[in-house]
Order: sequence, then C-alpha cells, then structure tokens
Amino acid sequence: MGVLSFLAGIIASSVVASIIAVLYSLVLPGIERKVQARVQQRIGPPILTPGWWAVLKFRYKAKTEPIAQMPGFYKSIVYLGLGVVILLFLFSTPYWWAVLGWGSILGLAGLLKLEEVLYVLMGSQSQSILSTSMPVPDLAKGAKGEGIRREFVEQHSAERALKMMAIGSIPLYLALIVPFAAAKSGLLSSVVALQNPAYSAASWFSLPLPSSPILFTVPGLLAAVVYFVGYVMLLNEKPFSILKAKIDVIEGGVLEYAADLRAVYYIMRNLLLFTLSSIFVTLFLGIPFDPFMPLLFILNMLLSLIMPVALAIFVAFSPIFTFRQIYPATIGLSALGVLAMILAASI
Amino acid sequence: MITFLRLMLEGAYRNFARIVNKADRATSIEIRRKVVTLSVPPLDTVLDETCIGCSGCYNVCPTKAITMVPLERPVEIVEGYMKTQVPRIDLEKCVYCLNCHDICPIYSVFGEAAPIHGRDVGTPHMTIQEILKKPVRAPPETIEQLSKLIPVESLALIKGGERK
Amino acid sequence: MSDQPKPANAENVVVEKELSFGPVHPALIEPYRIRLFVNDEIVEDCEINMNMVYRGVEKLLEGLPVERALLITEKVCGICSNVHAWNSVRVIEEGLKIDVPERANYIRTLTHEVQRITSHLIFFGHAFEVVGHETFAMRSFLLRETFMDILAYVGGNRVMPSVPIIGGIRPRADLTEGLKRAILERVDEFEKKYTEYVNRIVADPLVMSRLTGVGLLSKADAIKYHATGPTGRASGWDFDLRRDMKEYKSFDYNIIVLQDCDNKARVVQRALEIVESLKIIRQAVKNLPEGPVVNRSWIAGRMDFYTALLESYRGELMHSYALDGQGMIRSYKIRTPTPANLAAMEKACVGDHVTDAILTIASCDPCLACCTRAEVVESGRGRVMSDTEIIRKYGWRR
Amino acid sequence: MTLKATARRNAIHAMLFYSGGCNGCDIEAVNALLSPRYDVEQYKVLWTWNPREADVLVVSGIIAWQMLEPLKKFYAIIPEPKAVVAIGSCPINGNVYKNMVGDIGVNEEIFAPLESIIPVDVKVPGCPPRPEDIIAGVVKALPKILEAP
Ligand code: SF4
Ligand code: SF4
Ligand code: SF4
Ligand code: SF4
Ligand code: SF4
Ligand code: SF4
Ligand code: SF4
Ligand code: SF4
Repeated sequence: MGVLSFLAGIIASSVVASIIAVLYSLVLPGIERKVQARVQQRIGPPILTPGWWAVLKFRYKAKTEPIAQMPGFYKSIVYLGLGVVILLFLFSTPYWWAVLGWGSILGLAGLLKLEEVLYVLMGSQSQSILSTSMPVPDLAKGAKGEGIRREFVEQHSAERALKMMAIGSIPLYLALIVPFAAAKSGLLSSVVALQNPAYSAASWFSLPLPSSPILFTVPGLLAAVVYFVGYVMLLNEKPFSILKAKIDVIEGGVLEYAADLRAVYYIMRNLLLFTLSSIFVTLFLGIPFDPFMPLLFILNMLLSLIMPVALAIFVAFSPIFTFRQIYPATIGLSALGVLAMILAASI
Repeated sequence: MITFLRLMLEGAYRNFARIVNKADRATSIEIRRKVVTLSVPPLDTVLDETCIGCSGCYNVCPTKAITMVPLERPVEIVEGYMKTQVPRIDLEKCVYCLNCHDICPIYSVFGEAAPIHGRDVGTPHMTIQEILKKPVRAPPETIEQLSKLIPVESLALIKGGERK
Repeated sequence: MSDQPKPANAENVVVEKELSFGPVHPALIEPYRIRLFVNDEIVEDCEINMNMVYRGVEKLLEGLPVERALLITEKVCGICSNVHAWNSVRVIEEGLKIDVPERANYIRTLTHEVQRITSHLIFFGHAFEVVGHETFAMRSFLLRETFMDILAYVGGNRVMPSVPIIGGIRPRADLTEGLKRAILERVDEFEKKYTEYVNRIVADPLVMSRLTGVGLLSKADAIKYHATGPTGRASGWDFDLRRDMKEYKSFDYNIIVLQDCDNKARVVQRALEIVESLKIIRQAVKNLPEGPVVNRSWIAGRMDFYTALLESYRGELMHSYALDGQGMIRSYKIRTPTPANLAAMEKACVGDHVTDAILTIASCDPCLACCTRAEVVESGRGRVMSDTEIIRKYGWRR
Repeated sequence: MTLKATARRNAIHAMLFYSGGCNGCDIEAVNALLSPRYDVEQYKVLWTWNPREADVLVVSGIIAWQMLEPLKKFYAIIPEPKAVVAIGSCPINGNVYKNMVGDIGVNEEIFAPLESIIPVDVKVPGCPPRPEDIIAGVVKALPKILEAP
C-alpha cells in the first residue's frame, strides 16, 4: 500500500508540477523582455508574446529538416534537453526527494552538467547557412587562407560551450553547496527542514513559512550573489552569452531548430530559467515547490520571479564578455563562493 | 570608482522609475496609433494647393509614374489661367529621382519652395498668386529647353507675357 | 595577448581554422563578408570581402547631364547621402569656378555636420550592438532621432535630404527664422542628454573593459595602411580635410586627435567630434548670412578632370569627373573612405579574440554601400584594371 | 478566431535581408528595431537574425548579383508560412540604379525587381520609407500568414 500510494503520488505530482511549471515558465521571457524594454524607454512586447504565443506559433509552422551532420540526432538532442530540464525541476519538488537519493546536490549538479553538454553536442551538429555554406565565392582566386579548415559558427560555439562548461558553471556549483553545507547534509529535504521546520508537518492548504532562511545569513547572502551570477552563466545570458552571442555565432548550436523543434527549445530554455530560480527559492528560502500545497507553490512561483527580473535588469546593462573577462570574473566569483562555503560550514 | 557608484545609484533610481512607472518612455504614441489602425499616411507628395497644373512633372518623369488627374472644379489662379488638373504619383513606380521636383516651375523657374517632390517638402510659405507676381528669372535657354517638355498654354505664363 | 599583436604574415603563425561571417549577419549592418583566420580564439589574419553590393553607380553616371548626376550620387549611400551630393557638385563648382552664395555654404555645412552627428550616432548604435549592450545602442538611436528630425525639417527627408545643387542649395532647404530657432533649441536639448549619455558610457567599467586595449592600430600602421578620418585620428594621425576646405574657414572648432590607438579611442574620438559638430551647427545657425541661396547663372560646359576632396564622416571622400561640351559627365570616379580604412581594419583586429575582432572592425565604422569595386588583374601584363576599363572591355556581365 | 491564427498574430518574427541598397533602408529598418521611438516589439513583431525562426522576410536593396544566391537560399529555408516585405523603391523597381535616366540601357548588374526572384507580398515604397512605414508594412504582411494552413 505504501509503495503504491507513493507511486501514485509521485506520478500525479510530476504531471501536475511539470504542467504548472511549463505554463508558468513561458510567461517569464515576456516579463524579462518587458523589464528590459522599460529600461530602454520603450513599450516592449505584450507579456505573453515572446513566450507563450511564440511557442504556439512555432508549433504551427511547417516542419523542416534542419541542416545538420546527423539531422535525426540533432533533432533528438533538444527533446533530450527538455527531458533533462524537466527531471531537474522534478528533483527539486518534494515527492522526488526520496527517490534514489536524487533529490540531492549530486542529482542537481549532475543534471546541470548534462544540460551543458547538450550545448556542445548541438553546436557540433548544426551547420546553418549563415557562415561557411553561405553561397558567396569565398575561395576565389587570390583569396587568403586556401586549404585552411573552414568551420561553421556553430562549431565554434561548441568549442566555446566546452570552455564554458569547464569554468563557467563552477560558481553555481559552489553556491549550490552552501545551503547543503549549512545543513551538513547532501539531501534537499534536510536543507528545507533546516530552514522551514513547519513544512514537513503542514497540511495541504496551509502556508508554512520558513523560520530561518539561509539567504539572510552572511554566507547565504554571499552565496546568493554567486548563485545569481552562476545562473546567468548557465543560462548563457549576457554578459556570459559568448556561446550564443548574436554578434558572432548568432545563436550557436540552436540556430537550426525550426518550427516545433524551436518550440521545444523555447520551452526548454524557459523552463530552465524557472527551474533554477525555483531551486534558489527552495534552497535559500526553504520554500519548496510542492504541487499539492497550492499556497506554497504559488509563493514559490512568485518568489521565483525575482531572479528573472534581476536577470533582465542585469542583461540590459551589460555587454558581452569575451574569455578575456570571463576567466577573471569566474575566478573572483569562485573565490567568493569558496568563502561562502567556509563560512557556511562553520555556522 | 566614486563616479561609477554615484552613477549606479542615480541610475538605479531612474531605472526603477522606468520599470515600475514607465517613466520617460520615448515611444511615440502618435505613431503607435497610426500603425495599429494601419493608417500610416503616405507622404504628401503633391501639394494640390500650390500646384498650377502645368504638367511639367508629368512630362519629365522617366518612369511614367505621374498621371494628371482633372480637377472637379478648375481653379482660376490668375486672370486667364485656369488650373484644371493636378498630378498624382504612383509611388510604386517612382524612383525618387526628383526630376519632377526640379522641373516644377515653382522651384526651377522662380527659385522658390517646391510643391511637388518625390519626398516630403515641408511647408512652402507662399501662395501661388504671390509667386506669379514676382519677376521671372529664367534665362531664355531654360525657357527654350522647357518648351520642349511642357504644354503651350503654360509656357506663356513662364514668359510672363500675358500676366497683368 | 592583445599587447603584442602578431604580424599578419609572419611564418610562424599557426592558423587552425577559418570562421566566416556575412553577408547577412547581425554583426554587420550591411552586406559584406568577414573571414577570420583563427587559432583557438585568437585572430591571426583577416579578410574583408566588400564586393557584395555592386550597383555600377560610376558607370550609371557616365553620359548624364551634370545636374542630374546629383540625384544618383546622393543615393550612393544612405548614411553619407549629403556628403556625396555635396562633393559631386563641388567638383563642377570648383572646376568651372561657379560662385556659391555664402548663405548656401553655411546651410550645406550645417547639413553636413547634422548628418555627421547622425552618422556617428549610428556608429555608437552599431558599436554597442556589437559589444552586446543593447540599452546603449537604443539610447544612441533615440538621441539620433533629434537630428533625423532636423534633417527632415531642412531637407524634407530623414535620410536623403537632397540639399545641395549646383550653385547653391535647393531653395526648399533654406532656413526660416522658425526653423533656426527650432534647431538651436533641439541642439541644446540634445547636448544635455548627450553629455549624460557619454559620461555614463565612459564610467561603465564593464563596457570599458571590452573597449580598452583592444584593436590596437599604431600611428605608423594607420599611416602605412592609409587609415583616414576618425579611424586615423584616433591613432594619433592628425589629418582632417576640413582644415583645407574653404567652406569651413569661417567656423571655429577643434580637430580632435587622440593617441590611444585602441577601440576606446575610436569611440571617444567620435564622441568628442560630435561636440565639435554641435559647435559648428550653432555657429552656422547664429551667423547665417542673408542673401540668395542659389546661383543659377552658370552654364555647364567643357571641363577637364577635376577632383574634389571632402572630409566626410569616415574620412576622405573623393569625387572626380570631366564634362564634355554639352555638360555631360565623362568618367566619374568616386573614392570613398571605407575602402581606405579596410586594410587598417584587417590589421587592427589581428591578435584579439574573435568577438573583440568583430568589435574592432565595427569600431572603424565600416559601411560598404559606396565602395564596391571590381578589379581584374591581368596576369599577362601584371597590372590592375579599373572598373571602368573592365566594363569597357568585358561589358556589363562578369 | 482559431488558436492557430491567434498565436500567429501574436508573435511575428521578422528578419531583415539587406541585398545591396544604399544603406538608407537598412538603417531605417534598424531604426525601427532599435530606436525606442518606434519600437517594433510593441506590435508583437520580434526581430530575429535567424531565417529558421522568421515568418516575415524584410528585403531592402536592389539585389546585387552577389546577393542573389543567398537571397534565394534564405527564402527557401524559412519554414512555411512566410511572407516577404519589400522595403524601399530599390526592391520594388530598381530605383535609379536600374538606370532609367541615362542612355546606357538597363543596368543588368542588378536583379530588381524583387518580384522576379521571389514572391513579394507587401511593397513599402519610399526612398527610404520612414520607419513607421516599414513597421506598418510588416504588420500588413500578416493576413497571408494567418490564412495559411
Ligand atoms: S513652364 Fe509652365 S508648364 Fe512648364 S513647368 Fe513651368 S509652369 Fe509647368
Ligand atoms: S521622383 Fe518619381 S515621380 Fe518624380 S520624376 Fe522621378 S520617378 Fe517620376
Ligand atoms: S533648368 Fe531645366 S534642367 Fe535645369 S533644373 Fe531647371 S528644369 Fe531642370
Ligand atoms: S510640375 Fe509642379 S506645378 Fe506643374 S503639375 Fe507638376 S506639381 Fe503641379
Ligand atoms: S565602385 Fe561602387 S560606386 Fe563605383 S560604380 Fe562600382 S558600385 Fe558604383
Ligand atoms: S581601391 Fe583605390 S582608392 Fe581604394 S585603397 Fe585601393 S588604390 Fe586606394
Ligand atoms: S563611407 Fe559609408 S557612410 Fe560614407 S558613403 Fe560610403 S557607405 Fe556611406
Ligand atoms: S530605396 Fe532608396 S534608401 Fe532604400 S536602399 Fe534603395 S536607394 Fe537606398
């Protein structure tokens, strides 16, 4: 009985949680764009346009075959990506905390890493018309660089993704460790229990508020800053958008996704945007996304707005960094993260 | 660093106002209204008021983009000269070469602001009666050249013969 | 890395791969192609292919009555429209010694400087798009609207004001009292916002870290590769044709020369030039002499090749033609600033990251609408044919 | 109104293809995109540089021969339904470069009008058209996209 009801609970909670999360996350890009537009002194698009309607519209576009080395594989990567993000999100919801110990720092970090690898794969697959295969006579007689390997911009973006993987996500992981270090446990459940003791006993309609959020301690604050920048890095947003910078590699590996594939990509990206900020709220404020506690998950969703809005403002005021700036920035941030970790462990 | 901090604080205040309160928004609401109602007016290419209906532009246009449409009620501009038609430009044929602008008498011959221009001309600050009262400054060669392009009854006006 | 750029053609340079962008690409606001030869992320060599917009303007101009030429020369480019129109009439005016009323000269200069500001603000917009800073790009385009409005008031069109004609300016572009007042008011308003904008940029550490020390073009290189206009002046080469132009004799302004040689210098160079342009605009409006705006008592006759040089927004612009007995154009030649800067751009971006290299190219303000040229190297005789010769020999088709 | 049409009407991705005009139109289009005064995004038009994402292809310029092949390729890879907006008199009739004023015959170096290469849905005349004309042109291209299956 216990197993069955647990299974039923986990399936129901997963379905409910993912549907709510996907629908909600598609509102975020609109809010992001609107905030940027306001900063830029203009009206900006209606809030549902960049997310909701765009995704729906792409669903209704004719399917086209991407130009890629292995089109089938290339197409499957984006579904894989979506799957990874959904799992990532589910792992942060309470029902999954107990499953195979995945609701832990290892589960989260592993999935995030997998997500990053996908960008490398996408990049090395895609071969859009926008660079090497553009029908212009490049290798006319007398042109420079004969016999040199010619690369697609997406492949260049894959190389950049590899570098970003190696260095770019370190701050986020360091920041992730902080709450776990403070709880002296690797499990999400204990992190939440530490901050929000009322949660485990609360009934479905109540709103258990955290008593001692980590965010309001010194290491928590430091870690939050680091987490935020890591969030920007992981989402490849400015200033860390080097692997899909519009100014040289345009969108990198996702360039060739069209029609429904692009819709999936949009969902994936926006869900990641939401998931990471939802995880932040869970970890640093102790308010998990519990699909069966309406007040609690609404609070989680509302608090999850903070990160995207902060991101939008941040993006509006920052240029794209090249690796010349990214290396020092990551090193500095990692140092900050380590400091936060040490402080957290000594609480 | 100090200046940067000061700018940051000032900027934070101003941008907060921008985000929350739509402060100093620069989007033109006028244009927005025109676009959403799909009624962006085309540029005023011919100023019917000042045109004297001479067909100079009609004759000179290299792409035959101009047609002369008869006026419902002809206007007597000066004694003995009726304006019976005004040009209309088909913008899809026009190449904006400004030949019409340059040949238009109100511009080329008298050297005043032109009522017709492939593009917007701003506001000509005169009436046609005033223009015609001024002495004519066209050299004879110009009139000679023009006479190949324009109807005879208008030519008389340029020469200034019949004018009282 | 950027401190010691490697020589482009040195033997020991390892080139791993080639990356190419364009002609349709967000970093290039118009059609051209960049091929970067990179090693990891570092650019070792670069080729810019500008031959994307061949329209044959010089050929089209041949055989036209000279007063018609103006309408085509203005459409050589939508950024420098006034420059081309002005310089094409300066050729015949100086060649045939046609008097231009002083009032017309003032208004021409005014239009020129107004368009210089719009052009420099496009540069800011473009440069900041390439830096990735959308907000600054938008702010600069917003500031630019002031001057687009002024152009529209003066000339009737935002982009192609068609102000100069042979012997003066089109009478519709004459300044009325109301217009003069409006221009002064808007210039004052602009200056306030603009100062704030520039101060904000210069104080921004993130943006400045992208600009400083990248894209070095030493003075020696600038001279060697004939960098012209702001690109050369930002590398310490004090060269501005406005010094020699009689139209500018009656204005008081400074010529900005910076010594920093990097992308920051090229941005600041243009920022400061806008301030000088504002001075000229104010003087032109305040001291506008009375009198006629066009001299129509000229007759186009035979004229030998005459070359007029003008300091356009990106450097030296040359127009040159001859007239036959009926005043028809023979052999029109245009040499625009951007091809001259091209070699300098290719040089300046060597040794930087790919993303920085594209910024460096943008910071030289490339715009190639005007500068497509066809050249055929006749291998047998080892000489370069000009486009006119090519067309004569091979006809229109390639 | 069906969900399909609503979705399509509420998110239009437009892409600019400059095929060799004088820059005038390109800059005005970029102006429409980047100047807060015009701000295309408020009309639910999102500018993109990726043909795979685009619905509306905005073409400016006279189509010089180097740009002919890229133009055809770009048009081909935009997923259906798609619309083409020609801005400026360059793609509409070749402008002065088509050479109607001189005596050397028609300029064969350029491939205007655009209609002879790809189907054109909306023409926005002007040299250059004002940014608001360009925006209105893009919005006018909508019915074709809405009605597509
Ligand atoms: S001479 Fe007469 S007909 Fe000719 S352009 Fe002038 S007004 Fe028109
Ligand atoms: S500007 Fe247009 S209407 Fe006028 S002459 Fe030229 S083509 Fe004809
Ligand atoms: S004199 Fe003749 S050719 Fe010259 S501008 Fe006047 S109408 Fe045109
Ligand atoms: S040339 Fe001028 S006056 Fe004559 S019909 Fe045309 S617009 Fe009217
Ligand atoms: S070089 Fe340029 S301006 Fe000259 S004819 Fe060729 S395309 Fe035209
Ligand atoms: S094309 Fe002519 S003008 Fe331009 S750099 Fe070469 S030689 Fe000089
Ligand atoms: S240099 Fe640039 S702005 Fe000037 S005419 Fe050439 S393309 Fe236009
Ligand atoms: S229509 Fe006019 S402004 Fe537009 S590209 Fe052509 S010549 Fe330039």
